[in-house]
Amino acid sequence: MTLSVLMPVFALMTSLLASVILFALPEKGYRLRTIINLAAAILKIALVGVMIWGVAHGREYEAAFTMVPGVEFVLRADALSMLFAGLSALLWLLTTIYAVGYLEDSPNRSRFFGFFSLCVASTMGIALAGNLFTFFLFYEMLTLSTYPLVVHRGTTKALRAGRNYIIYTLTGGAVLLFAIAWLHGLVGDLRFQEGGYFSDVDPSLNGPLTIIFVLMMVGLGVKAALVPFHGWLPQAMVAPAPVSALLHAVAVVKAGAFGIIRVVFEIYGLEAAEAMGLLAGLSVVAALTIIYGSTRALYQVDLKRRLAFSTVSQVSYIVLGLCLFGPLGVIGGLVHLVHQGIMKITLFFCAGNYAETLGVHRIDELDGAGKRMPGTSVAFTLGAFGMIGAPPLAGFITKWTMGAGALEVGMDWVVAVLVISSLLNAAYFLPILHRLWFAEQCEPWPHERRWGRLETSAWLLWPPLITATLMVLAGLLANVPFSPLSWAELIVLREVAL
Amino acid sequence: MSRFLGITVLAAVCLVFAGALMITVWQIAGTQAPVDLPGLLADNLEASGVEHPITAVLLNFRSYDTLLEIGVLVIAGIAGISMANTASLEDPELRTSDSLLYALQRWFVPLMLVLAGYLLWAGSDRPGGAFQAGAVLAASGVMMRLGGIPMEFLRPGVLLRLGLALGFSVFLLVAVVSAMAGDAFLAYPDAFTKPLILIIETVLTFSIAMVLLALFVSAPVNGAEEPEEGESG
Amino acid sequence: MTLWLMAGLLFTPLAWAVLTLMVDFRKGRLVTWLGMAVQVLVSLGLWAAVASDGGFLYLLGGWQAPLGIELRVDGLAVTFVLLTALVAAACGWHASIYLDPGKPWHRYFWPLFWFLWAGLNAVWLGGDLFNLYVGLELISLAAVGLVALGGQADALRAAIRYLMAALLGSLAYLLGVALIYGQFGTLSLAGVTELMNSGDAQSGQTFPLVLMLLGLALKTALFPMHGWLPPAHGIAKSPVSALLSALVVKASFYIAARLWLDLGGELGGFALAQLIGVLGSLAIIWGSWLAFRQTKLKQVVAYSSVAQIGYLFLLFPLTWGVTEAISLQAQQGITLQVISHALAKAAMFLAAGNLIMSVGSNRVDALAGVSRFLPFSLFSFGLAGVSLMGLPPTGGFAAKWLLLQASLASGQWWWLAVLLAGGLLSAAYVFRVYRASFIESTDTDQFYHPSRSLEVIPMILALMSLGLGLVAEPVLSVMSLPFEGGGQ
Amino acid sequence: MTEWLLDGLLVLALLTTAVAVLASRNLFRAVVMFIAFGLLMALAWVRLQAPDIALAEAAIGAGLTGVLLLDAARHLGYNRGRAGDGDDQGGASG
Amino acid sequence: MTPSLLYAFAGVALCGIGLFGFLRLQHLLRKLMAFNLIGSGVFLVMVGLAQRNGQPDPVPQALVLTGIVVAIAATALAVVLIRRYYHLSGQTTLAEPAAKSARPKARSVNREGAPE
Repeated sequence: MTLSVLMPVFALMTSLLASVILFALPEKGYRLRTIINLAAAILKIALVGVMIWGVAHGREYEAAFTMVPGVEFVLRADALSMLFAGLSALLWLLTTIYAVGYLEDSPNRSRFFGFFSLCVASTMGIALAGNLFTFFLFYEMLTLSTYPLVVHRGTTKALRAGRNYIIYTLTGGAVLLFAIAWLHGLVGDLRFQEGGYFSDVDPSLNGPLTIIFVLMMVGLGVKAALVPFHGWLPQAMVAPAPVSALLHAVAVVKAGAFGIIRVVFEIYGLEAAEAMGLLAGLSVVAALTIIYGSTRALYQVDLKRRLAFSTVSQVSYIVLGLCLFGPLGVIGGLVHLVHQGIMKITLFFCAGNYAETLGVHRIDELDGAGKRMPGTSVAFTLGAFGMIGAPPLAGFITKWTMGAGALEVGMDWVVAVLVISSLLNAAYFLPILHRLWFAEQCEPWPHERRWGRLETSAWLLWPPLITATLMVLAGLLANVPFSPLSWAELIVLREVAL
Repeated sequence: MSRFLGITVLAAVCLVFAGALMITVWQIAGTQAPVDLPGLLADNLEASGVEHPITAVLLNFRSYDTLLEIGVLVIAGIAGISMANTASLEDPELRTSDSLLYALQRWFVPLMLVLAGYLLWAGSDRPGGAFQAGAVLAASGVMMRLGGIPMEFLRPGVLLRLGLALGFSVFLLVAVVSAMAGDAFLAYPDAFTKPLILIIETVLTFSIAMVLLALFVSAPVNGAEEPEEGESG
Repeated sequence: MTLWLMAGLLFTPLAWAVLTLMVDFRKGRLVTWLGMAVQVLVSLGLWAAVASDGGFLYLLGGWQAPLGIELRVDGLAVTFVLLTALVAAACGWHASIYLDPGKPWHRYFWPLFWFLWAGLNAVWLGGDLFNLYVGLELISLAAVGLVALGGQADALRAAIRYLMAALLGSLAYLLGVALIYGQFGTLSLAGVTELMNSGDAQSGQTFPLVLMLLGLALKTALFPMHGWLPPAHGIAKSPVSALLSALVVKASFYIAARLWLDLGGELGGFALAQLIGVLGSLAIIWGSWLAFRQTKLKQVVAYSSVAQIGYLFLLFPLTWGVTEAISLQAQQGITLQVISHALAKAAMFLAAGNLIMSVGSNRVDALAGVSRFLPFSLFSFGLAGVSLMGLPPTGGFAAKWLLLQASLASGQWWWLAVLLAGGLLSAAYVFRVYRASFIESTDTDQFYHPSRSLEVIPMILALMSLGLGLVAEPVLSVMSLPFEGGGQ
Repeated sequence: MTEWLLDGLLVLALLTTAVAVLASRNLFRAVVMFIAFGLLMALAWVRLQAPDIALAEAAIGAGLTGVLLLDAARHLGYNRGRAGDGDDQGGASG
Repeated sequence: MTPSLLYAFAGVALCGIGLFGFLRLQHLLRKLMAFNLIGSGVFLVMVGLAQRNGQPDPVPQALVLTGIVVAIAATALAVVLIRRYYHLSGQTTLAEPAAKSARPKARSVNREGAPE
């Protein structure tokens, strides 16, 4: 047992153990719970940081053992997994801080934080999974651990959302399992490998492999909320704001997107997938999802619901990026995994702040909120501009890189999609900004609460400010080593042997 | 109409079953069994310690069967007395008022006790043995009970439970002692085979009779009420 | 050493049955704790011995097979012996706290419990067809006695129904044994297999095998002969339900599986194998659906047993007429399914018992808001449910995975649909319970916390079922050649 | 030949009593028939050169089972549950 | 064809008759008797088939002895259960008091039919 074996295990265990301890804590142990939460989150960031450093310097971290005859359980840290692990470790810390403030005085906190940690542990497992089997294991664990979070409020609406969520995701899981088992039966246990396996595959296998690919995309697409499997996502926004933040920005949708990346890059191989004509179909679905999500978002009056449809649209950028089949496009897709996470979590934090502090849920109630809550509103504005793709924010980096990538491989229509989508983004975000800053408050806030000097509780205010800052930094410092963009370039350089 | 149809279908099923069974039996009857177990048994009868082959099979060659079978009896006895209530022992309704039967049983009971003894003794070299003797003993007990003789030991108490378990315990002890001596479970030491078998038979007779009698007596008049898990709420 | 272990294994349950019969419930509890410790140690020892030195044949009374009774102590058998020791000890421990010592009839729980355990061990190790019959009867009568113990009319109705089904099943099995004996002149399963494979004997008859399988399927509650199971398992005391679902139904299945693997190749046929598989699939679908429809918590769990048992019968099609490797894979999958279901279902019943105790009602609706009190038992129930759904990393998933692979490899892709649909259906009924527990209702103030040890036991079982998936490989490697005699 | 006749008659009697056990409307009668069946079985065992079983059958099968059933039949009432009522649903098949 | 085989066939017929009775009859005591008939049939098949060449075979005879004891144990247990069941519910069949659904509503109804 060397350190290189133990590191990924530790990274997984921090949140797993935290979750066990949190479940065991009595409901009233607020302070201890907060300390454990934060300690585990910081420890995890440290561990992931060490691994990122190691991976950048060519170290290998891997732990494996045989679970079932013929199938291995593999935890491995490579550049791609670090991209996702880094994102989730960082955002976990911020979301935890936020959740502590958000759930102050509400019941069932022990349960909430226990499943919350479990959820992050699953995400970490998804990031570190070294083969499809291990990936699936954590993928299903994620489904189970998010269910209690979605239904946390226990209202009829929440329960209905939870039921739909579970129906969608478990069915998707079953489809994915079917595909994985079939693939395993055809070619055996496949570890994720740079360049994939099927670059020179027997043509007779093309048929089954195509079907398996489609099945996998369906299975993963449910979580990634690809149209037409996105139905659960807007409903799931009934969950508490930190949960929505986590679901939309890090855990669930990203798990799906990340799985698609893994399958395309490291099982099929980008080249082979393109050669089999698999990516063309995927890109069409992704493009449709982008347009559809944005269009639907236009018509939502509930703030969180609008953000939810925006997620539907944004996550497909990642998928679309992959399909561009060129280094730039792929980089764009990968970096959007991080950028979208940071931007979307900012927006959800802010939406939560409005709801918690002012009781505002609907967009038309937001008039004048910018004066009442300047910090939150600045963060929201930055996030919104990022989404639209205004330079020099993070979203701009993504769209620019992807556009360049599309032109590079001659898929000009993608540029059109990007432009249309950006216009739609602007169309549904700018009115909100207008209300925030330029409209006058005409009615009293539905449920105003006061937290001392600041516009809202410090626990709630700092996380969105930090993420907004990160977002600006990710855009400005895009070329600094270890920035998301440079890391994505590293991945493409190292793994996707184009 | 549907009832008639049901009967018809059921009858057809049973006929098909019996037919298939008949054919199978017929076909098997046309073959010769490849293993000659009776011959093997005859060859080893000497070593079994008893002369009567059936007793040899029951209490030596396949004694594990018998041990478990007594276990089954004891289980039935336990389940039976778990439902029992002593009140029924005094239930006057249970006594027969038939004077003929009453007279008969005065003659019969001693005769049956003798018969039981004979069967037990005969078991080692002639037809007879613990089961038959136990059954006869139990039958005489039933007669006595119908004749209204109160048998105090049949109350669910420690005596009854001791009686139920005695034969089984002795059998089990013999089995494990032989194992402790380094041999297999249930292997009798060569020198004591016959006496051990006889002892086992005797106590078994007693216990079998006890179980059967206890089951006969356990009239279910347990008035206690207890809500079941399956039903509350 | 192994001789001592064997003697201990056979002797302890029977002796403790007698010992506990002599004393009342409280003393019986103390005696039982000691006995459970002994039995677990002996089982572990035997398991370790077989794991290191391989299986062997144990001659009872020192007589060889056709004449005497041989026990075959192979990897699979000791695995089940160990499983039984663990699950039965857990149930016994739970029962010792759960049952009310004040009820006079509860003293009879212990002897019946020990006899049941003895019967299970006899079946796992049995290599003699008639001896297996006696073992089955021992189990059935003890189980019926436990269901009926101190019960009211409904419990008795369930018990009688169970008894009738069990008796009919045993008779069908015995009739098959009679025919086998008539044909081969021997009762040793290994002997019959050898005769059949050597070709000395004239070709065997299928009907005896069908009869035995039919009887055993009835005792295992295979669809459509499952009617007796839910009432009996639903109405018994929770520790008893746990024992019945986890172990008792597995005993008859185990015999059926051994018969099939030894004789099925010669006597069985494609149609028979497929038919059994189809019945198993119907059991999965129908059982899950009925479980979903139940209003009472324990009935949900009981019907889920019907469904989970259905999976076991996929063994038959997946091992007939396929290569060794596929057959082995299927056998391993089924073995894992048996073990994980035993652990998960025991955990589920025990947890359900605790929950019922906590909320004072058996209805699923009554669980509304329970999750607010964070009862440990709800977690145990949930974890066990994950295993039943066949989600990773549980033993249920490992089993399902192996079965998926076996169906794919054998070209019998139609079982894939069943396996996947079964998982989703079980998710439906498990999530129904979760969902109920998350409902926020204001009127759930009454909540009774059962004692810690009651809550810990199902959790241990559930965690074992969960962890089984992670250690499936070592567990499977110990039963090196499942279902095949290890010691010859 | 006489042996065959004897065996044939015995088998016939066995089957007849068996049918009578199941078909008789009166429960008490059925039990009596059952006892008769047990005794015939004992004879059959003698014919099968199995005196041990014959003894056991006479004592257990006919004697004890009979008494048990008689007692139970008396308890449950003779005329309850005639042979022909209800549908064909068995305890096992439900 | 030997006399033993004749008895084996008689056993087959008994199994068929008994099975019909077991599945057909509702009254529990009758069911129990049908069970015993099947049992006798099985025992006859066991011994009759094994002794088809006319020679007595002690092994199946011993098995049948064991079987008879098991059968009486089961019968006796069943009788006790049936009697208690009758005592508590006044029923002699397994018919559910309230149709087949698992609803507990109608339970009190059958309670009132208590005997004696």
